Amino acid sequence: MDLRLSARHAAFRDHVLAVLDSNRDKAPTSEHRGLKHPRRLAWQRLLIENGIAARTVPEAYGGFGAPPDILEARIIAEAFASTGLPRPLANQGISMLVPTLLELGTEEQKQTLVRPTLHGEMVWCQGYSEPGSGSDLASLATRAHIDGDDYVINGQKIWTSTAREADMIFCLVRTEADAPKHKGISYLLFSMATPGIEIRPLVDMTGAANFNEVFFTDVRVPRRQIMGAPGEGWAVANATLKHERGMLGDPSATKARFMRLVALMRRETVDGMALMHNPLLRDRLLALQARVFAMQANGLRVTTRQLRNEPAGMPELVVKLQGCELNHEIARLAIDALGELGLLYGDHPQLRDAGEWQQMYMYDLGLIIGGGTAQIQKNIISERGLGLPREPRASGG
Amino acid sequence: MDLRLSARHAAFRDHVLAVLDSNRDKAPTSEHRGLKHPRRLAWQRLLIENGIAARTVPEAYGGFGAPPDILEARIIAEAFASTGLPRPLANQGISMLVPTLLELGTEEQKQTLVRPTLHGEMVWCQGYSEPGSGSDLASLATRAHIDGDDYVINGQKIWTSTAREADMIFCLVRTEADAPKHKGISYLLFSMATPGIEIRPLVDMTGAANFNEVFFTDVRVPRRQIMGAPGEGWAVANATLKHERGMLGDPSATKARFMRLVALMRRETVDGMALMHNPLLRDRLLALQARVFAMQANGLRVTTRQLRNEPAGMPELVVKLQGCELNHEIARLAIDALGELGLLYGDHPQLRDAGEWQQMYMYDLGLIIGGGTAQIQKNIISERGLGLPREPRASGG
Amino acid sequence: MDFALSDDQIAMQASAKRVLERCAPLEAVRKAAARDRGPVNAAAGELAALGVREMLVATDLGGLGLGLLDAAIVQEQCGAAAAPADIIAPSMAVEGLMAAGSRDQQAAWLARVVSGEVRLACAVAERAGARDDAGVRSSASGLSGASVFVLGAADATHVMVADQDGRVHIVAAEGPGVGLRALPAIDEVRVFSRIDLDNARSEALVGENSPGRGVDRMVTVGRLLLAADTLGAAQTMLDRAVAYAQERKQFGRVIGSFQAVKHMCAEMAAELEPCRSLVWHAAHALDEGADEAEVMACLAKAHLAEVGTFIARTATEVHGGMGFTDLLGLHFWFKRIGANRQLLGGPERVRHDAARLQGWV
Amino acid sequence: MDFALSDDQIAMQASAKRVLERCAPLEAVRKAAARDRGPVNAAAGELAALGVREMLVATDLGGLGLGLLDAAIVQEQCGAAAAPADIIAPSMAVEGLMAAGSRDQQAAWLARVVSGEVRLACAVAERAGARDDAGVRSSASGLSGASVFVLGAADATHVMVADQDGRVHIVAAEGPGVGLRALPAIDEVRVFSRIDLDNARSEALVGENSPGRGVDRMVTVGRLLLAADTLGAAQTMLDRAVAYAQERKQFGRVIGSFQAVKHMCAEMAAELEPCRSLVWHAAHALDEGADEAEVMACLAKAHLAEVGTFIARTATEVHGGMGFTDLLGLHFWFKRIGANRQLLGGPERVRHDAARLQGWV
Repeated sequence: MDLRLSARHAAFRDHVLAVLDSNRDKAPTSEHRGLKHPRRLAWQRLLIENGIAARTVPEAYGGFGAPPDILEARIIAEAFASTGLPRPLANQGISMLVPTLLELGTEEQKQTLVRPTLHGEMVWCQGYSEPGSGSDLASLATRAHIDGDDYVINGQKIWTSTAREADMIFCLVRTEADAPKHKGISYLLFSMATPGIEIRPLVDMTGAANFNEVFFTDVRVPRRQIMGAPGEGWAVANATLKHERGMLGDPSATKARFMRLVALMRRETVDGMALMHNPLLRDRLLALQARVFAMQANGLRVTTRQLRNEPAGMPELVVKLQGCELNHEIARLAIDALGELGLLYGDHPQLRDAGEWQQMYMYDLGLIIGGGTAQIQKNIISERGLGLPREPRASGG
Repeated sequence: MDLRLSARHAAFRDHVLAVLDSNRDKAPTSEHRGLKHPRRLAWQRLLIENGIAARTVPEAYGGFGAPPDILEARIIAEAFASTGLPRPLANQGISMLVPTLLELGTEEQKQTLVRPTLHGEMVWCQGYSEPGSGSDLASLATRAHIDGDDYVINGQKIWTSTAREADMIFCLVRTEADAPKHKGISYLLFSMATPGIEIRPLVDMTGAANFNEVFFTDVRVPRRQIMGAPGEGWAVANATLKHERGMLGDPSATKARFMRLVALMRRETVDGMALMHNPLLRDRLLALQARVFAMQANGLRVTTRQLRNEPAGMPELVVKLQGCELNHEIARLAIDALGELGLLYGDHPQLRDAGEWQQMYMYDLGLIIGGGTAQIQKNIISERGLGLPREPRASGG
Repeated sequence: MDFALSDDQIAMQASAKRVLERCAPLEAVRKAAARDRGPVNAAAGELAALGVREMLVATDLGGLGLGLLDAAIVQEQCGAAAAPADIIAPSMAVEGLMAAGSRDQQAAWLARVVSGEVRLACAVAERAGARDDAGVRSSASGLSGASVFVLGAADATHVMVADQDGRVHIVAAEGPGVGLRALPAIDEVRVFSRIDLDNARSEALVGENSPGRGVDRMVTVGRLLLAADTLGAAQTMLDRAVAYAQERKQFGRVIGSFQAVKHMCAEMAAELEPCRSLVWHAAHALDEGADEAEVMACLAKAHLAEVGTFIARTATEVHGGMGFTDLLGLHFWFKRIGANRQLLGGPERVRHDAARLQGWV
Repeated sequence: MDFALSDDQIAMQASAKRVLERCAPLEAVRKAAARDRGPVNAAAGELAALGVREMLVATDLGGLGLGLLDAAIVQEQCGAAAAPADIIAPSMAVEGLMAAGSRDQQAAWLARVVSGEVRLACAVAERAGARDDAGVRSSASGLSGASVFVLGAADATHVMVADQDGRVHIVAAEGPGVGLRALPAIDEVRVFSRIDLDNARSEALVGENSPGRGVDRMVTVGRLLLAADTLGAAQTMLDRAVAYAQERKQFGRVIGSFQAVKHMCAEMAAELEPCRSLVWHAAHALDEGADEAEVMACLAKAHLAEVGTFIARTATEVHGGMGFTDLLGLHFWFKRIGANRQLLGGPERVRHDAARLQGWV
């Protein structure tokens, strides 16, 4: 066991920190609103050029072209966590679609789609979930029939984030109505400007519309805008979902959140006494700190196994369930620590930390329960991790 | 809402307390060992004669012959809780078998079995569970075939408490091998002295043998020693189990346990400070006190509904699950409060409360998990209480 | 021995339920959250017609002489509907006047309360822990300072304010030196306010009880009724989760047939059912002046906060992603339960008070 | 960057596992619980052959110069087997000598530890909270007082005793004024003792570090290894629950196909898996002298106590009534986890220490 970096990786870390430090003044801030604000796109370009974003995507497709290196990825993540500078773009197009395109896309798709996506010029949304198919994704009902050179799509998607801002959608549709549930699904890529698409914002408990519903009425998409073969969309979707898993449960983000809670509890007082000196709240804080340490160490273990090309196994299987729950628990303690002040929401001098705790408490619950995630994660752990039998009669998920 | 007693019930309470008080010197103590110690039998007789035990069983069968009155039963229970005197016998024979006999037994059975059972002269054990049938009681495999005037029993029972002390057993056996699972079961009553019965004590985690295994090899039982018709034993068993439910989760016993924990925490010190002044332990204590109050009030609600002949519904359905868990939680806090001293077990000057907390912590766990009880209780609450569908493919229990 | 609601109470419960179903259906709750005063005034009017203003006032002062159990029953229905109305502050105020006012003050103020001429808000939150140096000082020149999370101030004519010594004062909501502003809150259906006082003129309650008795009674009554509100809200969330589980299909089965979902529902019911008895018992005990009444009210508040939090989350979870959206409106109950948890003291604080009342601190 | 066991550590882990499977199968555990010293001595001998005595001793003092991560790996296997043996007290003793002894004392005592001539028990429990006025006072005439729950005293030649000021002393187990008696305990497999001292002669450790440093190191090391022990025991309970669920049938299905049972197993695995990394990380941090090392050791102890309690109960529950009997012996692990929870401080106490180390108290 050796937690130090090799000379090469230490040098890489220094490089990343130096680039970030010397370009600090170019970083976008909350003032630069909009996904395509020039300053945001310029920052992304700068990061790619310096090998800090899109690092392993081939240069031919607009990336930096370095060989994959788990540890470099980790060093980059930690550099952003420690400097507090805005991270590289990590939307669903970049994190989920691009790796899938590189793996399964045609050369033409790779040539035309990857570069603008990486550079933030082409924004994607994901058309997977439907009102009738939550945990049971494969039961999706949006249909596409062939008419000449086009697919003609009718149906509805839900939980589509950034649908209003997106240029493009990657979308699962049922192209073969009579095939078994997991067969007959195809994976289409098309413009959100295509006629027949209607978007309705889906307001959630946070009061914002973080998601949307997307309705398709006779939406025509050229048949060549498919990824993978017709009827093989389920396999493609699973390839993208594999990349999604990596996005949740980052332990360094959890650690950062925990440290903000520590700061809150040292600062905030009740009857003149700092909350940190309330033994009950402090005990809960320490219990969470143990979990934060555990998930950090678990993350080191996952990374090490990846570095060694070993199957990650149980340490990786538990990350999403435990990580999401831990994030939520941290927010929950903050809400309890804030007490009545935690009821404030919106502009008020007594609002703490810009209301982020209230926001996270609710949003994280959405992450935990969205599509029965915690239940599904427990099924996965018990079946793949422990070898217990699948639920009789259940399919999919 | 009126929690006061009527004049009649107040008079009854005074009567009970007066009887107990004036006979205090006749009560058996821990020195009078053995289920049939003459002093214990005399005490039981005294209680029956004064209408404090077997109160509603007809005089013809050895009871006191009063009409049923829920409130009188409650007054009696509280009188024993408040005086601390030994309660009337409440073994499985008295609490489960006798009501079933009165409901379903033949006149001969009632004449011969009820009186000695009530008076503690005839001790019963219960032959229901088997190694292969825990939660799924109806899958029991102990068989009895007819040979002349007898049933001949072969098989095994488990979780049989007081098997070693019992004179008699009430026992479920499969008499019709080809019938559906819930049919073909018969309910036999026979002597534990019958040849072919072997008893093996079953040591449990408390270190004691609170239960036994009972093996039957060609045990011959006259065919008339059946309760109910042949093949109808499942219905009879359900009648007895209905009476069992009332035995667990008595809130006045929980309250008494809680008060002992309060006393412990006021008395016990760490580094010279009373545990009651440890804010973390005290907070846990108060959280439990809320549950104790809630279960007490819930008990009042159940009693009231019984008094009014209303269906008890959800308040009654939750008693066993919540009551057993609460008892266990009280013991768990006591164990944490005792700290290292809670590891002591056996004779030592530093042992607290004669080791009862350690004992209860383990024994209650057995009550919670025995035969998957908590799981079964949740099935019952969700199905009978909330009207959710039965598990597909599940049958029985 | 009879631990059940009386026929009158059952009728009152049914009336409250019916009235709130009519005037506070989900659309009205949505409107109230959008700061439409229409549903708020409608609900207040309907409740007043039920007699909630005079409910707790003694008959010789023109009231109905009912008790806190009656108030709890009505409040439970407000929580069940997530209604833009409640009787928490008015009930605290009446009980505070009875505990701390002189006979003359009781007669004068309660008559105006019964007539509807006076509507009282309550500024006592600092008694359960003061943030940011909030607190009110009383001096010869009047009251000064601030109190946050004032209850019932939206349409109040007067505010009952506890000073740092526990004495209760009444100030006019629009008097000089009085600033009363609604706070932007996560529970948008109800109104919470902040009061700033600058040498405001006030009338101190001067009854015979020791100072502190009045504010403590107000806090106790408030806690009891917050528990009742959470009870109603949690019951609605459970009922809706069960209904959703019986209807929503996944993998070709209604989700309520999956053991994991069934057990979640069973655990909610098992936790919640004894809470109803606990709230009733605590209310009855306060009405009877029973020994453990204050302890029980504190523990009802704390326990309902815990059970409510569990149910708010679990019922949302049973609804899957739908529970997270605004579509079903489930979040109104979620947020109400969350707010009730913190108002007049979070569970740890309230349990600490219960320990103190028993001499365990 | 490499967060994994080295090849040597993996070999050590496998050896420990193999050795304990051979010398501490369930029958041996049962015998040890019945106070048969045979299996105890056998296990101690086998572990000694693996080098546990010299493991933590520096190479220039004749040891192997290994670290606490190595010790944790071995201890985890002891917990996994519920073995009648452990290396907790010996490891605490070596680390205590290194932290508090003078160079001469280290050389003298550790040589005898390595040779096996000296076996050290540890009497430091009062550092984590004293019951019944336990505690040891040091005076010119010797040590007096009592310490309860002495670890490793069954076959010890000497006892390291912390006095009330935190200074560590060594007394001969059978010296005059020393009474050492085994306590009747719920975990019957291991031996816990009480020491009574009456002007007992002793050698104080007189190294350069401030008094208190030695006992604190001993407590920290003990806590780490108790966490490792619970980790192993909990893993065994989980493994056995999963195996039982795959085999036991009810209602015509293996119970491991019921969602309720599957989710219980998944929750256990999800809680336990990160614990392994936490224990490794804490051990490594102590070996490296990292900033947060002591905090991490405390939190590993507290967290494993919580997770262990959850798994002990849940794994027993998966076994149904069988888990409650003596037949499967599951209770040996249940009780071991329960004992580990309380030894050297329950979770609340240990978390309080972690807060203190960070200046949060």
